[in-house]
Amino acid sequence: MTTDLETIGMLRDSAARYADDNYSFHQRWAVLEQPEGYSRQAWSDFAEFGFLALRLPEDDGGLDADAVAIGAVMEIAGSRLLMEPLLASAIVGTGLLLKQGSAAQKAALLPALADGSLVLVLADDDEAGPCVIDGNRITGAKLGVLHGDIAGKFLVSAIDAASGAAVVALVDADAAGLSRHNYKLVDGRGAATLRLDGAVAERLQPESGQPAAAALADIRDEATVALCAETLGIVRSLVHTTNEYLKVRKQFGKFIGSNQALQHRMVDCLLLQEEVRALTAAAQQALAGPAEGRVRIVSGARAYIVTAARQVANEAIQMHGGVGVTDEVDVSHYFRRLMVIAALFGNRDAHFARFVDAALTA
Amino acid sequence: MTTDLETIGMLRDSAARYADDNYSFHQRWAVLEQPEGYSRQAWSDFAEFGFLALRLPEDDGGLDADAVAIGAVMEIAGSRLLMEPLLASAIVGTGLLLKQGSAAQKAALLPALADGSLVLVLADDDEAGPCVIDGNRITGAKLGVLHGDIAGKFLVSAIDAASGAAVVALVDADAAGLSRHNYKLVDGRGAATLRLDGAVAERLQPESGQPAAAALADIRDEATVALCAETLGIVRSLVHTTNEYLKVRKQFGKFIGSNQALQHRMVDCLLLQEEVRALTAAAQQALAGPAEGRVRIVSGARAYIVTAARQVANEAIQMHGGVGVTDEVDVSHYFRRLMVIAALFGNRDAHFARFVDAALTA
Amino acid sequence: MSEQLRARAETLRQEVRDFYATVMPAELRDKAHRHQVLSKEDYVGWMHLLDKQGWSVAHWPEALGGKGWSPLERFAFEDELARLGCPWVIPFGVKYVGPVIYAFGTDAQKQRFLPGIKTTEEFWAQGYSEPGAGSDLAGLRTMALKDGDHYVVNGQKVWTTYAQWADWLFCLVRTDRDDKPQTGISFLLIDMKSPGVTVKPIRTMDGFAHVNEVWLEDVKVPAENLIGEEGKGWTYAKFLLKNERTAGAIVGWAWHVLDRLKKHARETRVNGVALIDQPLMRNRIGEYELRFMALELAAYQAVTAMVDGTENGSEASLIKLRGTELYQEVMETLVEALGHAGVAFDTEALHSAGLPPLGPDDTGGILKDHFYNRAATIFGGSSEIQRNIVAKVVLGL
Amino acid sequence: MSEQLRARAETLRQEVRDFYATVMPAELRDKAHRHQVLSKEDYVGWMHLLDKQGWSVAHWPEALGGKGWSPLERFAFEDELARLGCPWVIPFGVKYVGPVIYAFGTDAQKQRFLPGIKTTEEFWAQGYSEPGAGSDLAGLRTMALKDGDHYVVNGQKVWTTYAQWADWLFCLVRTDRDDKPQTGISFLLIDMKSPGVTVKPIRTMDGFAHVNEVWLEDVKVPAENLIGEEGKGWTYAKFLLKNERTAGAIVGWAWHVLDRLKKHARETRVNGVALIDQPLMRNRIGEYELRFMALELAAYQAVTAMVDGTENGSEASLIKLRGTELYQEVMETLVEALGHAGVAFDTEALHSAGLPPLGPDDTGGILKDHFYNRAATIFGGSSEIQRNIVAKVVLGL
Repeated sequence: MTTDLETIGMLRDSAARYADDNYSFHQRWAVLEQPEGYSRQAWSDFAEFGFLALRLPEDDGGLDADAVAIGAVMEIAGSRLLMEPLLASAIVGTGLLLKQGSAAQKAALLPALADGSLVLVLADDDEAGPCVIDGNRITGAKLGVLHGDIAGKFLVSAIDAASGAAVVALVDADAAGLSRHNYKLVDGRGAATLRLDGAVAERLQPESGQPAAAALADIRDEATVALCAETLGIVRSLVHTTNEYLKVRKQFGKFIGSNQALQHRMVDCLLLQEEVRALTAAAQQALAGPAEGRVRIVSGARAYIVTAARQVANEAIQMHGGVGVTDEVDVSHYFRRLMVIAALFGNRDAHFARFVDAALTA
Repeated sequence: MTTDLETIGMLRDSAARYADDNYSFHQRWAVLEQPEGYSRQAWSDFAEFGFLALRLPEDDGGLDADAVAIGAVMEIAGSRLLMEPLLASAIVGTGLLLKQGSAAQKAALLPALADGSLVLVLADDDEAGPCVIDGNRITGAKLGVLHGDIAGKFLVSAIDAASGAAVVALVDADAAGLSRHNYKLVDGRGAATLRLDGAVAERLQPESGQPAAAALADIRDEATVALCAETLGIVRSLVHTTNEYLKVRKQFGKFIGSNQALQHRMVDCLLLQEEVRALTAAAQQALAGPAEGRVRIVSGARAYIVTAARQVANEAIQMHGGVGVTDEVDVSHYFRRLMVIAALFGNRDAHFARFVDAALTA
Repeated sequence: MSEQLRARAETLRQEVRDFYATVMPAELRDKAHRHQVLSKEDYVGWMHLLDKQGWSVAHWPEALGGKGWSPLERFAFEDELARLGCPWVIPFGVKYVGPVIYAFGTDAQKQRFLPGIKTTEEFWAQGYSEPGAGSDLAGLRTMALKDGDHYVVNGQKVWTTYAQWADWLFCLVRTDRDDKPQTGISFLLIDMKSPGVTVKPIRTMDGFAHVNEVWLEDVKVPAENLIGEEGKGWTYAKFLLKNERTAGAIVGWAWHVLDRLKKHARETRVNGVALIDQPLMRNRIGEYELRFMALELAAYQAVTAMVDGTENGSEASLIKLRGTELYQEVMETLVEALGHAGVAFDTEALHSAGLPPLGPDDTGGILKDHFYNRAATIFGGSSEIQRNIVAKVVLGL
Repeated sequence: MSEQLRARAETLRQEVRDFYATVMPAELRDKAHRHQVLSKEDYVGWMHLLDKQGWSVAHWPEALGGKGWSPLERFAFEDELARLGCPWVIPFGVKYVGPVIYAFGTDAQKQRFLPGIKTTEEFWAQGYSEPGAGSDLAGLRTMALKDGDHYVVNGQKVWTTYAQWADWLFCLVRTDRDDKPQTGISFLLIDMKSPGVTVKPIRTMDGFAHVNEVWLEDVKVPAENLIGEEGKGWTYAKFLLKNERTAGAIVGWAWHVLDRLKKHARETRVNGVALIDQPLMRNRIGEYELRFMALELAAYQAVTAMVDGTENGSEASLIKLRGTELYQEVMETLVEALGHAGVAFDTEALHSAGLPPLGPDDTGGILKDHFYNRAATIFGGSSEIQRNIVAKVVLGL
């Protein structure tokens, strides 16, 4: 599964062109003001471009895209602050279904995922204790379910009441016994808390026999790498925007970019950008490569990138001055998006600890 | 035991004046080139000024100096890079003898300490395993004994073969069974490795009954605080010297101090200097105050100051450019002295860990 | 610095703690404790409360209703309030314009304005920054041209905190077109109800609009509202800045968020181990503790120098630079440690009947503080400006 | 970048490892491994060894005895040598002046000098810096005035590495008093045995004097020793800098000291626990590992851009800035972790018959490397100059 460079270029170009035409900073305001926190129009446009079928096998009309191809789209999603559930549904939800669904389950859901009529998200967090599935009834709670407010179905990670093994279960958003509390994240996207009181659930049952625990570990790493690519898009935009601002903003009679202290810090931001780029590419390769080195590179890249992006975002705001904390400039929106990214699929400390163990045990 | 401000001012002034007249950067070269690594002349001059009797009770012709008074002298020792064993003998060796010696032991040694004819240093490191004392015979090894090359006697920390309790034992430099390997430290001072093969030792036996373990803990903290004051002297000199250099050195047709990037970093050095000053004063007060808060402040100050001084020294060298790493400028000598200080009486990590435990257990 | 003064400051701290525990209304205390956003009524009530304690202008001379507090007492007072998590002492009246009026104003101006400032009967805002002149006041373009017994003011101010609530605006304006950048500036008091004054809110990351643009179009201001002399506005502005130097609140805020972080790290378990016992977090919090200790001690040293008159001019910058850096970093760590609760925007989302809470009860709204205070290194003289000043004034570079 | 090239680079790495294990004399390998200081004989022998392998000028065109190595091969070669802890490839002849001579020299100059450079029969030094012109070459004052068929050179160079060993000095001189700072500069080759050349050692912190002052007093230099045209020295100097851009050694050095640190931390127990398992040290080493990973990946990315011709000009600066920072910090940690052995100056002190050793066998002399490399962020374009250049060239500031 290696996507050819031409396809990757096409994906990047069509995403960028679409964003140029339909998702400018000001057009995005209309999206932010919607209660759902995303654009249904953009979502169905993405379906037409094939972005929602990125992960699907070619036989199902998909692209069977690799991490580099997914990263090309995620990088644009980052730089343009796209609000739609690309990561949550098209990459993670769809990806996990492909790994763990039976042929029948896939046949039932993939068409709706590809055409955008179904949003399918993973509810994976165990902060409130693990969910337990007994037969086809699931009980427990899930916090921080990304785009859980607009999902039609959930994939819920749970443990089997009898065996204690990990299970992935499909739960309808309107299933009896499911209560949901929707709320907004700081980046304007929606999320939900779920409570499951013996809600009816359907277990995913892969023909491959891959254990759910392994599939969950894989999909978490894939999500982590996709977030690296999204962050790269944000970092590149922050560096570009801020550098341009330094060339037009005047104080004390001169462009602020003529201040050597700011120049040197801007160079450091550029170095960070180049490192983020190199680490993202390495993490994408590691996903395709052998399992041994994967944890070290994926979690190392993630830990470094979260920290690097935070430094760049803080510098971008600082160099913009007061205007940097207002809604009126994109830097404040990137800042908020980075905060959310830092909280998804394992925080910095968790990834760093994982990296250190992998690196120093070798 | 609080030294009055007038006495402290007098100590500082006389130390500074002496250094101005007799210990300039170039005069110091002669000292560095001596095999002993210190100036006998300066040492006897210090005796005359009463610096060697700082710790002694007033009845013994001393000043009974507190940590602030000792710090005033140590700050000058730092800023002028005095090479003599003020810390090792006049403060630590003498101080421990005062705490743990019997009246007879003190009477026998204090006069020689005060007049400079005896150098008495503590051999305390347990890296090669603890020394064991059995009756009046001591066995073991001590690494990194500061000024051990010129000491007439050693105070050796050991454990009693029978009870396992800590003991401080007095050992003659020419005792049978003592072998010594002298070497130079990077700052030009001497040190020694000792091996004790059943060397004859005299136990210190305080009338106060204070356990040796407690006295050793106290003296280590006192040494730590004295090192903070010495470091303050070094940091102030580095900040001053470097700032002056920025005003006279030209590159690209302008004074390098006109570079904003250097200005901002120089300001950070100044902030560090002010913090080092405040922390040193607090650590001095903590020594006099109740025991509960002592560890937190003493070890916290030490950990912060070692790191701060390193940053200032690195900046000083960087801003001096190539000349900063040569023997010809004082910054390279401060840099070397700071390296040695960082290795004395517990390194940065040890003090930081001690601070964290004290601060977060409260 | 005398032992007596030191003792007075310690007593004052105890008084502030007693006030917090017994005088401050439970509702306000709770709102502050939970980092909720306060309304104008909340703030005015808070300032009234301080006035009743004799604290709102305690730093003013006794003859004017103050207590003549030393820098140490001001520091102790603000530090202690902030540590307790109290609302801030809104400075525009009592700390900024009040002292300018009593130092440079006419007797009529003193009688007219000081009582309302002391009691916060009248709410003040500060009109300094302009779109082309942030930290750089020399770029000021708002014009006030004399026309008989009044000035006609035209221009635009920006970043004006609480302009939406203000009765009065103290304002730097240019009264002479031809003068040099700094000499043509005057200090004018403008009634916000005057025709031609328009306030436009600026939405910031925290979701609120506490800062504003203030548009001034042909606003008529009586000539008697000029402070001191025409062209000396720069002098008064510098006096104001100097008067605003204790910065005790920054130390207290840093303490407060660090305390919250420790509390959260003690109460939260990850994989069965308290967060505070996990090495990465433990050493990070330890590092913050150590930096806080350095900040606090350096701040005391600085205040002592102010009391003794031995300051070198870098003290206030030191506290601001180090304090805001530490505050922002600790806040970042706290938000990160809060996990889901750290990135949920509406604080109501933290708790919903019958569903597990996203996070601890007393951290709701801390995110808004984090966003608001991302500007702490920008407003009030950015970190860059602070370093420029110290480099010039203290280091002579 | 082609797979084929990538494979060639990997093969080269293996060849270097084999060379280290089987060809390099044990004595030299041991000296390098123990961080001992090398003599001129050691270095010349080392360069001969590389020449015999065909590696000393492998980056030169094949027609001139090189192998036409790509930037990737140069990078892999230098990186691998440094990781193994080999002596550095002394660059003044083979990397610096050689390419200038073959690019801009006459046929006679090529025949005269290139063979001796390739084999290090002649030892070269670089005469760029002057007391008033470090990173700022425009301030150059050494004058070379034409007098018939020769130049008369007067001036002073400084920081001249290995001048005490050199047979030849390539030198930037001013051949015209009246020209603008950068246009009057020429590139001259000076025989160190010429009358009027005096070398004065500069003692550095490491206790050695590998850098020197070179005084030039009425030194007669044949006119045929001028490279290219008068007044174009600046162009040749820039070409030389550009040619010196792979910087693989920095990555390798960083790897090497990090490896030493890990080895020491694994083998040293403090209070019964290996240093590498103590949280502060473990996470610090982990942070270095992570920064090393970022450096290494970014360096590969940069070299790939050079091979593909898509570089933006910041690549070499990125590697130098990040590499030297990391190298110095790791070295600082290693010295600190060595305790007594870290602050003992004479390496003999580490071991004395019958006494316990101060530290591990293979770290003697590492302190001198630490001192020597404290200048790594200063020489070869200081970190400040690197940032100035990137800000201007890449960011357009």
